[in-house]
Amino acid sequence: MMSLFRRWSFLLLLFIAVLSILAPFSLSVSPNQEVAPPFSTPLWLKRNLPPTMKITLSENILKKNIAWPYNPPTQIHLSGEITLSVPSALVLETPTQKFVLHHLTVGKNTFDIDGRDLSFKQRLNFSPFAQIPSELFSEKGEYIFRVEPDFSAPPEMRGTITFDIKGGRWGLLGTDQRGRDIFSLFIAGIRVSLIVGISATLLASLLGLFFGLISGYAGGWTDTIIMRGVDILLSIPILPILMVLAAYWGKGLWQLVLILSLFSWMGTARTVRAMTLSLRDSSYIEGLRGLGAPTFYILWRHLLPETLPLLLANIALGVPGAILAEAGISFLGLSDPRIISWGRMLHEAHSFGAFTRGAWWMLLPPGLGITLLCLIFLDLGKFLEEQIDPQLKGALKQ
Amino acid sequence: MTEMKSYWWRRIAGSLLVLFVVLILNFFLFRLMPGDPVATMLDPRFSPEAKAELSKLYGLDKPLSFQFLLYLKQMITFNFGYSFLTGRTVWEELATRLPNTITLLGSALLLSAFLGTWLGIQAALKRGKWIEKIVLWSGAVSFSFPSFFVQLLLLLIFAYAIPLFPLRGSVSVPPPIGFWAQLTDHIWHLILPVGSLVLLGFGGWALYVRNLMVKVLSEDFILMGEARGLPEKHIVWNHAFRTLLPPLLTIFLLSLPGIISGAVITETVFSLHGVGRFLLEAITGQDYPSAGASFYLLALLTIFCNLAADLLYGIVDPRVRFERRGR
Amino acid sequence: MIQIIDLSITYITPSKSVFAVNNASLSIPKGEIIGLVGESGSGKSSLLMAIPRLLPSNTEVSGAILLDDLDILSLKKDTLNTIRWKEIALIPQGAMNSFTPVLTIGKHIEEVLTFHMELPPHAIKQRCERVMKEAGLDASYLNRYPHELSGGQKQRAAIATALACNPTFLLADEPTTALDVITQREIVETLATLTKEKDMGLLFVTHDLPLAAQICDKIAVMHEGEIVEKGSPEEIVKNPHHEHTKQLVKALLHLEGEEI
Amino acid sequence: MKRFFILFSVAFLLSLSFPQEGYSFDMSLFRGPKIEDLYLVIIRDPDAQLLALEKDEIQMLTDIARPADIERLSQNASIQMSLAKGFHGFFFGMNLRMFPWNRQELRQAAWEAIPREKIVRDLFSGYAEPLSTFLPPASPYYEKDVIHYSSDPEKAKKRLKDAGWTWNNKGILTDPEEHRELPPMKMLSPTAQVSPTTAEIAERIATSLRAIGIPLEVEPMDFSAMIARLDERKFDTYVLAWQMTRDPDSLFAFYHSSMDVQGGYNISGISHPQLDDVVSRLRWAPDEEAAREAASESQKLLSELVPVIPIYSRYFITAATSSWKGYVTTSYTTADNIWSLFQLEPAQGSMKPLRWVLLDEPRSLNPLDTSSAYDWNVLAFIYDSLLAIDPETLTDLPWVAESWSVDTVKKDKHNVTQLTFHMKKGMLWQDGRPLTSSDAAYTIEYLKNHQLPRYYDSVRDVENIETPDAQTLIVTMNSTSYWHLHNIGGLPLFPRHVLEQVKDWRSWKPSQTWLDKEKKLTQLMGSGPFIFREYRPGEYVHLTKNPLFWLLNNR
Repeated sequence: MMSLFRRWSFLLLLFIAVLSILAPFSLSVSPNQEVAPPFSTPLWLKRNLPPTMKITLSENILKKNIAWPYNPPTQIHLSGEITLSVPSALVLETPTQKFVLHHLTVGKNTFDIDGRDLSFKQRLNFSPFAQIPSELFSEKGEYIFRVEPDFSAPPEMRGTITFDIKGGRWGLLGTDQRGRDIFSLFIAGIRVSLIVGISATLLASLLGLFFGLISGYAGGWTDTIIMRGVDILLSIPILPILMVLAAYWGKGLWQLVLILSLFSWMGTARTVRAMTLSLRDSSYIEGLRGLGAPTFYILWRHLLPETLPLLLANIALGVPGAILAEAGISFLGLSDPRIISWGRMLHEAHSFGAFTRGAWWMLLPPGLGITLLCLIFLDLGKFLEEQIDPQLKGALKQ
Repeated sequence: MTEMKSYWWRRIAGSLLVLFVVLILNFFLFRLMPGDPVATMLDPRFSPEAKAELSKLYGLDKPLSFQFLLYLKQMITFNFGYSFLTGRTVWEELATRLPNTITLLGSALLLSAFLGTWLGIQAALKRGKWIEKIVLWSGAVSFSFPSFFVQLLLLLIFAYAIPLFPLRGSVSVPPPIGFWAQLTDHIWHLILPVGSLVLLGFGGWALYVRNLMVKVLSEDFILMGEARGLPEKHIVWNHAFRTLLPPLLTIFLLSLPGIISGAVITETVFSLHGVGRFLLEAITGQDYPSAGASFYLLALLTIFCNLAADLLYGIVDPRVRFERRGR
Repeated sequence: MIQIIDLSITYITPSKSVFAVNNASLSIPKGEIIGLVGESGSGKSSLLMAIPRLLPSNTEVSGAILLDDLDILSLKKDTLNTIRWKEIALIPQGAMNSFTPVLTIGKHIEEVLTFHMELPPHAIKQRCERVMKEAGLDASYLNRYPHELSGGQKQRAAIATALACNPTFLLADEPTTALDVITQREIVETLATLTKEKDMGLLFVTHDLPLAAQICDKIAVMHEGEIVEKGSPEEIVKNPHHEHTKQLVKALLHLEGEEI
Repeated sequence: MKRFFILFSVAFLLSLSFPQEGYSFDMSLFRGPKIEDLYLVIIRDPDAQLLALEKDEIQMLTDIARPADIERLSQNASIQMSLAKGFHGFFFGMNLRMFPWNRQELRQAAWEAIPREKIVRDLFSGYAEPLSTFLPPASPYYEKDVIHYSSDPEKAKKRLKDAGWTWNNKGILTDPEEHRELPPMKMLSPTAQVSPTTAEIAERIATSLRAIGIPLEVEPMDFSAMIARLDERKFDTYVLAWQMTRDPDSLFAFYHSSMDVQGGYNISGISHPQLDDVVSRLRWAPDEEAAREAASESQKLLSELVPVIPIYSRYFITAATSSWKGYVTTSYTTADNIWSLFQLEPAQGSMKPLRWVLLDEPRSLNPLDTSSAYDWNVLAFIYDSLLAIDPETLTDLPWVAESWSVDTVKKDKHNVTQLTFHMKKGMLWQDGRPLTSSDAAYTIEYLKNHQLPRYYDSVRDVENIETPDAQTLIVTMNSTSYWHLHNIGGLPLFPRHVLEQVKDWRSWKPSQTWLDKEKKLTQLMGSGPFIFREYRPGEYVHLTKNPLFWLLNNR
């Protein structure tokens, strides 16, 4: 067993499991919380994007200078609740141009304008497809944001105007289409993929073991019935069953595990049955039966330990299948949107256009995460297989 | 030879039983699913009476038992009635799609099986060399990469960034004239989809064949082959591979039905007109006749493959044939 | 004549290396049956397997094995292949599944004939039937599969295959161990008579001294990788020198009760 | 969702509008179509569509939904984008038949709690319009001054407090009269796989309503399962999108109490006598003024009763490569309309086939049976109708009918609407045979007698049809309604000599049966600008210019 602990896959699995257990406490930001504008890029991506800024004008400060050495921001938002003594305009002066953002009337004004509103684009007579932030902040240099009276008299103003300039940069892996932090989603995703992968395969293997042993040992009618049952289950495609069961049982995590295990035990059952058949006729089992040992005793004390190593290898190799099945199911939209799993993240990134947006930092982490988890279990499976059958030791052993 | 025949009759009877149970399950499967297909034709211009008239057309208002008998007749006579979604007969829908899916999945399966087998054998022969490393790693990778992730990446790189292959469909528009021009154009279109499926599939084969081959090569009769002064290539192919053939063929046949699910994703990403996509749409769209027909065909394919695998195993491996006769 | 001069064989495993044979020397003249006797693990099978260079790859072999004037150990692969089965044929242990399960016995014999002798197809067919008859099997067994034959029949088929290219030397590695006593006797007798008739040299490896004593012209005794004694059967049984041979002979006497 | 989003600009051609004096859109400028070959290339995957457009493998990509694609294409110099307001409306519906949604102030508060502007900004990055009315702004009957509920959770809470609602310690609302706590409720929504955006919006609406004390959870389910639950009225709330037409009479179908039946569209179950009266007046309005007045009144009443909460109306966005010139765009239709097709020609070089996208497989190419948008993308180029729609003002344009009149006549004691159409002389079908009033009459009779579901509601009220001469068609209805003109004027006209050969309209396969083998003409033949040539499943639909099209040599 010792050599197991030195294996890279085991250590990595341990690390990931610990990470997913610590996740809820250690993460500063909860996965479901909206933290930044959607599709913001990660901080380390050197696209020279500006930091998020908030510029406010109030009673005595009617003018603010902004030094702007950056590329254009991704989002701007203008909001305020003010009362004015004189009609004036909210103006943004760029090094070369001057834009009137909003006309303010005498008395009370409340407004909430976003760079993406079509009406705002039309008011500044840009094309409906223009990106306002890059039109306004197109050059680097000195910008002035101020309330400019229509006529000469300086206005008195009560209340505040806030000008949010969002840099569109956030955290380690940016944000998804709902502005949630992808990194915390990624960490939270481990839990589901692990739980689904391991528990589905465990359940399937137990079912397979149970049916395999019984049909192998009992033989005769029970054997044919179970084997025909296996044939029937194998010839029904999983897809519609999942939809019917998902529609009936609802879409929780454990329903998914149950459905997955219900449809992957047949393989194990067949291998266990084959093994039991060959062991059943071996001399020492024959001898035990001769001594009058009850069937249960024979199964439990003798046949089970024989099949165990094979089972372990089977489990380890089954987990990747379950993880990929979960990713496939969420790709078809059958999984519960509230459960954060890598499969779900990959699907949402794909359907909200991450590929066309070139947002590889949204696609690679879950995709590679799934692959890594599968590789780990494959390696463990191979290790266990080699324990059972040393010849298989390939050149991989370092 | 009588025991042989009785064995086969029992096997065929078993399969027919399985088919019948599958038919019943399929029938109730869709009636169980909540929802009513006509309801999905949501259109303000459809008055309630119009909708009622439609469901009468599709025979949905008849009692369940009548629908079941109708269903059985349709399945056995292979005319599957009208698809709710398209109004055309289901057979027509399948007929236009089956060739695409068969060429896609058929060639992908054959290529990955051959490539995988050849690589598996080389890996077993040259233990410890780089080729074994490749096979072990490619086997692992092909088990763990989510398929649409890989396929979209391939599409982006080899069809968009480097315009080597076409972006979509199985024929360019407007289509070239002349049989050979169309054939090469069709093959040119299928290189990327089939290539991606092979990339995802050959690893599994290579790993499986390598493990089998390692076992066979350690057998005594291989040593005896060398003792008989036979050339190495002859031993590998006529003795080692020949013993490997039966399990390989069975796995090949048993994996046939399983690859249908791969079609759904590949056909979406590469915009191919196939059964996979049609299947998914029929399910989500409550299109009973089309979905029922597709599953009936899939069940038939699975049962046929199981039977064929049994038959072939007997032919290819004399031991099994002898064993059956004895029992 | 096959001459083995100071042959030593070591098995190298990742943990340690094992000395199976320690500079043994033995010669097998044409027309004689040489017995090699020793308990299991004494290195006798390794010695036998070393002659046609069939030892596994993790072995180191030193010394020389001469076939008349050719040193087999230094031969190139393809010349070795011309010698194998043409000059030196191997009869495996009964327990080994020495035939490819998916090919008929006939196919095995035809294969060897096509590779080693240029014979027209009908001559090959004739020759197959002849060697089967010589080995005491009916020709109809040619199109039977290995698993359809009993242990004894499989051994006779092995002999037939060995005779196919009428080799000059036969190496029999405990050919009768897994068989019952009666079939054992028949197989041994067939082997002995065929060797004499065809004036072949036979190396007969066994742990069964009495059996060797009956058919062998000379016997060598191996113990823990070394040949401790050589001589005619009578010398070995009458005055065994080495301690180990004495015990073997004592076991023999006890069995039969009186002096030979 | 794609299934029932009828592609606005093409279906537009068939639905009608109220006539206005004079035609601002000058039809006489158009000669064409200029192109010889039109390929509608079938691509379903959004990524594949985008890449094909950027590589100029297709020249037109319609109905772009994802903001990521819109932003990327708009920065591409060689691509021209066009945007048009549509008749799409996305609604949050409630079950008014039971507590708590039978309380009007709760519905009004819910309207204020839902952050419509934020949803439009985040999910559509501005390419949709927060809806605060029951008819989309593009509709000619759009009424501006209705009660406006600005998105402000505090205002919603204040409205509830003023009405006497209280919150328990867990923050759940309890109603003033019976002091009952709001039960945990579900919101039915399609799954994320079918429509990711709708699932996102459902989540956001649920969170915003939970914030003001309404315990609501999203229950994503398979689309048809959801529709079944709505039909059986077994739901608390739901989200659903509708594709309406330029005629406001759909308000009758949505909000009249008689429509609260199995399969009917009054899903929320509003039944209010005053509302019933005003929407019936709209449905049976004898003329344009009555229709306009009833439409405004019903919109005002609806904004007070709030049977459903309008959320947003999606814009239709199309992208076209600049390798062709002659695109026609207006505020109501994007570049992929029939008028563009008349003028389009390659920007430089000789004529070559034009390739437009088809977002999904044409279902059956059987005009009598299908109601799928993808079929009508193709069929709209093949068939003509009596009236066309002015893309600038949505008014009626003369097409097959040169002129027409709408009169109210007495028919055994009660008033009925009578429509008279004067058809152009010398009109020809694509196989060269003359198009006369008997074709139009036979078409209407055929649709009525066979009760084809798609046309049933348009032809149900036809009383009798007369054809005094080859160019005049008089259709008398059995009731007075202003919308009869649009229902009849928008019907596609089928050649009589083809309809007579159709045995069973359901299994009719016009695209696969020859009408005239030498001329390579199938039974899928009309009088429109393009002739159907070939449909290669999964790949493309190929059409060629109709040399006999009357607009070619527009006199």
